Amino acid sequence: MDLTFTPAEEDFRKEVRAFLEAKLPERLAEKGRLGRHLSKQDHEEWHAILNERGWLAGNWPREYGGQGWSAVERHIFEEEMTRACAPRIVPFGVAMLGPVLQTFGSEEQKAYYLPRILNGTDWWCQGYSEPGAGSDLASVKTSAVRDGDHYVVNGQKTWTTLGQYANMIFCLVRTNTEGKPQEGISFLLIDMTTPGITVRPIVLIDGQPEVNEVFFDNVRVPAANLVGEENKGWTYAKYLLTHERTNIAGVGFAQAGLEHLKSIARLEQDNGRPLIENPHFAARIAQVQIDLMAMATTNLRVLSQAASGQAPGAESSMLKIKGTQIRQEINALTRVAVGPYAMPFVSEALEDGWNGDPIGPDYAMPATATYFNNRKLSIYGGSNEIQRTIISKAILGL
Amino acid sequence: MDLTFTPAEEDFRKEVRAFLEAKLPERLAEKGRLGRHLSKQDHEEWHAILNERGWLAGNWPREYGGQGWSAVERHIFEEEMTRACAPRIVPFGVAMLGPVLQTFGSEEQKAYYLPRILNGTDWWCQGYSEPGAGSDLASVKTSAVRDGDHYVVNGQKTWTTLGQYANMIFCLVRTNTEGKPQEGISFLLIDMTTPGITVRPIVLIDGQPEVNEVFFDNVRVPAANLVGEENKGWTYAKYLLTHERTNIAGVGFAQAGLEHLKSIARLEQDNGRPLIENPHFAARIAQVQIDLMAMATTNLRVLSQAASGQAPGAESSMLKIKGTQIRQEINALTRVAVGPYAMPFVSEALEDGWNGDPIGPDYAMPATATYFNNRKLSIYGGSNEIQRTIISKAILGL
Amino acid sequence: MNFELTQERRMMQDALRRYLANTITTATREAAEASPTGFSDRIWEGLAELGVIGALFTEDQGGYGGSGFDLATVFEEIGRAGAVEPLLDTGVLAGGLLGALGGDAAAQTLEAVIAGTHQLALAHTEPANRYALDRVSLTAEKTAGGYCLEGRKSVVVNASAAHDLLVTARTSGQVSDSAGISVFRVAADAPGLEIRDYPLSGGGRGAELTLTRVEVADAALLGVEGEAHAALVHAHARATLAICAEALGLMDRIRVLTTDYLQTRKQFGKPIGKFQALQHRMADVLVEIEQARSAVINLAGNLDGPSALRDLHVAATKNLISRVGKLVAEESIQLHGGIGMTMEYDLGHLAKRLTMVDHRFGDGIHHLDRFIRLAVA
Amino acid sequence: MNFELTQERRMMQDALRRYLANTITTATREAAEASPTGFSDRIWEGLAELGVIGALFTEDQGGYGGSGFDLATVFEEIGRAGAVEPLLDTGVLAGGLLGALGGDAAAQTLEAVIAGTHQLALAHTEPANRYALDRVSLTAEKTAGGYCLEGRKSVVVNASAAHDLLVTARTSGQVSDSAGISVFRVAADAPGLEIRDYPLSGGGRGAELTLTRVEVADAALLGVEGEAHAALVHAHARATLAICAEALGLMDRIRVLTTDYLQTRKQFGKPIGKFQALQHRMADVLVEIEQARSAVINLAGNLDGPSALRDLHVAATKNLISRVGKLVAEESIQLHGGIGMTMEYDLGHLAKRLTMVDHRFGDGIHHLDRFIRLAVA
Repeated sequence: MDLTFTPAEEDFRKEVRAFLEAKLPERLAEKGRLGRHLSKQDHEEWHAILNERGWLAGNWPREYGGQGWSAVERHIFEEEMTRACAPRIVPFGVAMLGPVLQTFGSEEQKAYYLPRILNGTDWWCQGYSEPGAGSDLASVKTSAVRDGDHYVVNGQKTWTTLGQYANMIFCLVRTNTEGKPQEGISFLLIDMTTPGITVRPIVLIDGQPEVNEVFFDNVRVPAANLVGEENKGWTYAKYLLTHERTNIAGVGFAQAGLEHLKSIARLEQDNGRPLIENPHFAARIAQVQIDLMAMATTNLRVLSQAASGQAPGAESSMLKIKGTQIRQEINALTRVAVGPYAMPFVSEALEDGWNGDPIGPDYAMPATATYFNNRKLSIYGGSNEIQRTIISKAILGL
Repeated sequence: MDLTFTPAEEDFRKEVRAFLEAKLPERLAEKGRLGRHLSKQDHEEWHAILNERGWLAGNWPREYGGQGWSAVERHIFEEEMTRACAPRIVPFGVAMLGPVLQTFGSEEQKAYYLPRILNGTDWWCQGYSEPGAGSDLASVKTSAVRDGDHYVVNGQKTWTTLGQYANMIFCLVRTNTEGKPQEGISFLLIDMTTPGITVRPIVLIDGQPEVNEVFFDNVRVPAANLVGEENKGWTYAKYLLTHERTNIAGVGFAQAGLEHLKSIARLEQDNGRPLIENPHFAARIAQVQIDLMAMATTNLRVLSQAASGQAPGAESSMLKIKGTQIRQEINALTRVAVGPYAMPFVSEALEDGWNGDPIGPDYAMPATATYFNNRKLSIYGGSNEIQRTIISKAILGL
Repeated sequence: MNFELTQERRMMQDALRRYLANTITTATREAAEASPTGFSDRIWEGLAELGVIGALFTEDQGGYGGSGFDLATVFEEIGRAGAVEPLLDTGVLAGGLLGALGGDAAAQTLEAVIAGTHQLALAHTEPANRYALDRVSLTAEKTAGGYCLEGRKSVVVNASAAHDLLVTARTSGQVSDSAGISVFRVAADAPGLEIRDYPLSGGGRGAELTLTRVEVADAALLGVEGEAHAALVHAHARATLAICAEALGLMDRIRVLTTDYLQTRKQFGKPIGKFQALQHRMADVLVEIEQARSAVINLAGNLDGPSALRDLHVAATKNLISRVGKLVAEESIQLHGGIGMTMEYDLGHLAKRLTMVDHRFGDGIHHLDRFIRLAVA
Repeated sequence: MNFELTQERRMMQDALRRYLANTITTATREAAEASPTGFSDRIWEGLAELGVIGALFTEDQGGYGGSGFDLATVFEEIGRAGAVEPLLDTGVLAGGLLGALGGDAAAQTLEAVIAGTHQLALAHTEPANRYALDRVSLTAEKTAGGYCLEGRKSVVVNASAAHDLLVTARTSGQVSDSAGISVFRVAADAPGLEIRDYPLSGGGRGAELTLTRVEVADAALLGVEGEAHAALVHAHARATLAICAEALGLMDRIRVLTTDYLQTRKQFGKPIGKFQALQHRMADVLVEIEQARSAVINLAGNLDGPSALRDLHVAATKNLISRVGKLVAEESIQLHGGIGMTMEYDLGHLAKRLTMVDHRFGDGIHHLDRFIRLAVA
């Protein structure tokens, strides 16, 4: 048993920290600190900086332009990124599609698409969920019918995050309606500029059009854009979901959020004393901090298992649940901390180009929006109810 | 809307209070205050006092020796009883069997058994649960086979509270194994002195043999002891369960328990100050008190509906859940309040005839035993899980 | 003991429920939110015509209600409908304070308020006083024939629409003294008064006020100089009941939406309400909503009783509503899944509005502290 | 970073788990509880022979372990088995304090402790000091050639079996000063020492001690007069780790019993583990047990580090174990139903023992207060 990192890992941490100090534009870090929204250009700028250093996709194998990072190195990198308030790497190309193509894609697909992910030519989005399907991903209805060298796609996807920025979408489509629902699904890469595609933003309760509906009306997709085999898409989708669930605990986000909350609670006044001295507020901070200290260690334990080749099973579901509970509690406490200033709702104040003075303290403005936005944490990526079912099936086998 | 009682109800309250001041033996009240166990004789003594006043079964119709109390009068009576730390009325004869006999029993059964309940000749216990059945009451296996003028009973009952004191037991038995499980159940009255009956105490985690197993080995029961019709017992059982659920919220117990807890928390010292001044302990008291204030009103609302003839449906399940949550939280806080003195476990100290000094303060001795004993609150009388299912079926209809 | 509404109140309840159900749609709400005042003039007029505003005032004040159960009845319906009109600010909070302190001079204004032609707002919150009623920094200095006000007020709800603002100010004492607080009536267009307004989460508009040497006449002082604290506490007790009843209405509407959703939405081949884990969670939510209903009744029944009992129930009810409101908002979104997070579906608006209840008149922790001081320590 | 046990510790873990699983039955436990000491001499000897007691002490003290992960490994197994033997009191708490303060004079006693022939108990708790380590009322007055002790101690675990008691006493200062606390070694048969012993919930025995003019020699003072507080805090940190690891073992055993029960027990025609509401609750319990495991690792890894970090983790881990322990005990009883409340089934004993963990070395609220002082305020 040893709770410390190896000297090599500590060196790596220093290297990452030095890089972030040197290369992370202060403008982007400030946006992170203040909870402002990042524009498409912000993301692209930061991706390019990381890519220059070879760290945009550090977890990819070296042959594809990555660094072949271990789970622990990835954890350290993510921890330092959050600590520095750096923009998170947009996951759709790097973290989701990349590993699928590397494992199941054709040589042509790998050679064409992987460099375009790294150099920013393509912005990918995800076409998994459909209206009325929710957590039941296998109930895909969007159809792809083979017509010569093309598939003709019809149907609708939803909850497509940042779809408004994307030029490419990877989709689960139904290529066979017989047999088990899982057995007729294929994995298709689709150019968003193809005629017949419409993107409609969905405004969420934080006021942001973060997600979208994507409609397909007789969209012709080259058959060469099929990944792997027809009707085997469910296998690739599950593989992708496993990869999506690295950093599932969100330890870094929680730690940064907790520090931010404490700094707010030191500034806010409650009956003439700092709010953090209110014993009931302090108690809630303490409980979530104690939970986070334990969860951070659970996260390292799972990473360490992964490093020694054991596939995480129910553990990553446990991390998903506890991680989202902790982050949502921190978000709720942050909303409570800002008091009456949680009420003003000026969503443009979180955008570029807004020059007004903040309403109340600058930390207050995003508190409510962040609280509402992060209700998604326990819904997406396999809702916490799905995770509980996974855990109980794994343990009870019933 | 009017949250006050009518003048007549207030007069009734005064009458009850005066009666309790005059007639409740101090010895019994002290046992109640200190959480000591009541002996069979204690119960019988108190029943006799109440019966003399006609208040042992105040909710029974006058024709059977009751007072025909309204739901509100019953509530006031129970509130005053708990406030005075009077022993609770043992429910098996008065509250459970009585109403069943009055509604479904033969004239002979009513004439014979009802007076014996009131005058203490019979001590009844309940033969509902069976091993392995839990909340699934309809899965009764104990069989009763007709043999001439008798039924021959074989099988086993369990969780029979205070069965060690009883001379009579009312049982659900299986008289038909075909059709739906509910349709082959009968309701039988059995003399515990009949040959073939064995009672075995079960020691619970508080160290007390409060419940028992009752074994039936070819026990011959006169056919005249069948209540109502053969195979209709499920109807009577459900009727009884409805009656069992009056005072399901336990508001009086909770109020008395909360006052007791607060008095302990004023005496216990925490870093040289009364424990009640510890903000975290005070917060937990406050939350449960706030919840109790609301629950007491919910209870009155349901009583008031009952008084105007509406049958309580999901509401009494809600009261069961919230009522047990509140009482269990009060019990848990009481255990926490007594600190290290929660650890001594001298169960004979709660019995008659124990003359030793208390270990620690006298209020400390029963705290842990009561906490453990009252874990039963959320298990028996239809577990809280069963209540949640009842509520959701009522509301969702699924 | 009687938990039935009087016939008058039941008629008001029915009429109001029907009116709001027929009038408020997603489109009218969005239009209201886009308007300069943040609410619908048409609905405001409708409420006045129905007599809803009058029901918030006593007969002395020109109304025909004003008791705890009047407020509870009206605001439960406001909540159920997700209405954003400023009944609470104009009618209960500022209107109630004006009725209590204003004397005869206020009669004309109250008449206009009840008729629906006059809007009010109470400016008490300041950047650093959070939810405290006894902390006031904004100063009013006596001048010849009047007072000069100087200071800031924050998140003043309905300031954008108000014809008059009631401004709490310190005329003597230290920042945290309950003595020395006075209330002044300041016209919205008074020189030196700067109003920076903005929309609020869950509907309505608020504003930051900067008062730079705002001169008012002696007649602007409401009640006795320095003695407004008790009236302020009473007005906040009434406003707390109103917002708690509104929260109850919101919860009840959310309950209906969520049970409907559980019954109709299918996943894995059956209605999701068939999944026992969701059934039991919904059951827990229902239990807590009943608790909330009882808490509102408790406060309504004690609102006009002895102030110690009133304050106890203010703290108890607002604390309970805080906890249950959070549970209901969060669980209903979770049980809906993604759709619960969109603004295209009513739940989003209702859940936001319910969540914001925690940020007015003291949050759960604030009232926990108060309850401990009043009933535990 | 490495979360594997060393080979030595894994061997100890295996051997201890096997030994306890083969030795402890309901019958042996009941016999132990009925015995005058409250534990089994045979199992105590067995533990000594296995080297388990030695694993709790450092090489300096004659053992071959004593680090955080040694304690965590041993006590998780003690918990898993539901063992009631006083390893914690003799080995960690009093033994650890004797090892830290006793110097060379203690070597012989420690040897006997490790050999399993000598029992100890720490008498620190008093009727009014609850969980505070700096509050001591019992006095020790200097006499010619020794000290005279006068006062009371309460709930002294293992006093019934102890050959020696380590008694904390005030030699100077006020009742709540951390300076002025001394530790004396007092023989169980010392004149003036009255021991009233009784069984404890969840196993073991405790006692009330009355010291009436108990005379001890100068050599009975352990360490420097008045300076025992730091060692007392350190010994309690080690004991807290031990009891938290024991709680983890108890939870893990309860987890196995409960999942078995859910798989085998049938109701309404199917295993109750098929009911989704129970599945999801069990999943939540499992999540929290993983949290408890991590909390124990955190404390074990920081036990011998800087005292500020150690104390932070003592508070964090004990608070978390308090909350999770209550959840696990209550949920496991609830998921079992009636059978979970009987003493005929192991769960009853395990759940009681787990619950009593909250009453030693500070409960959840005590450590919440400490954590706030150390890390939040």
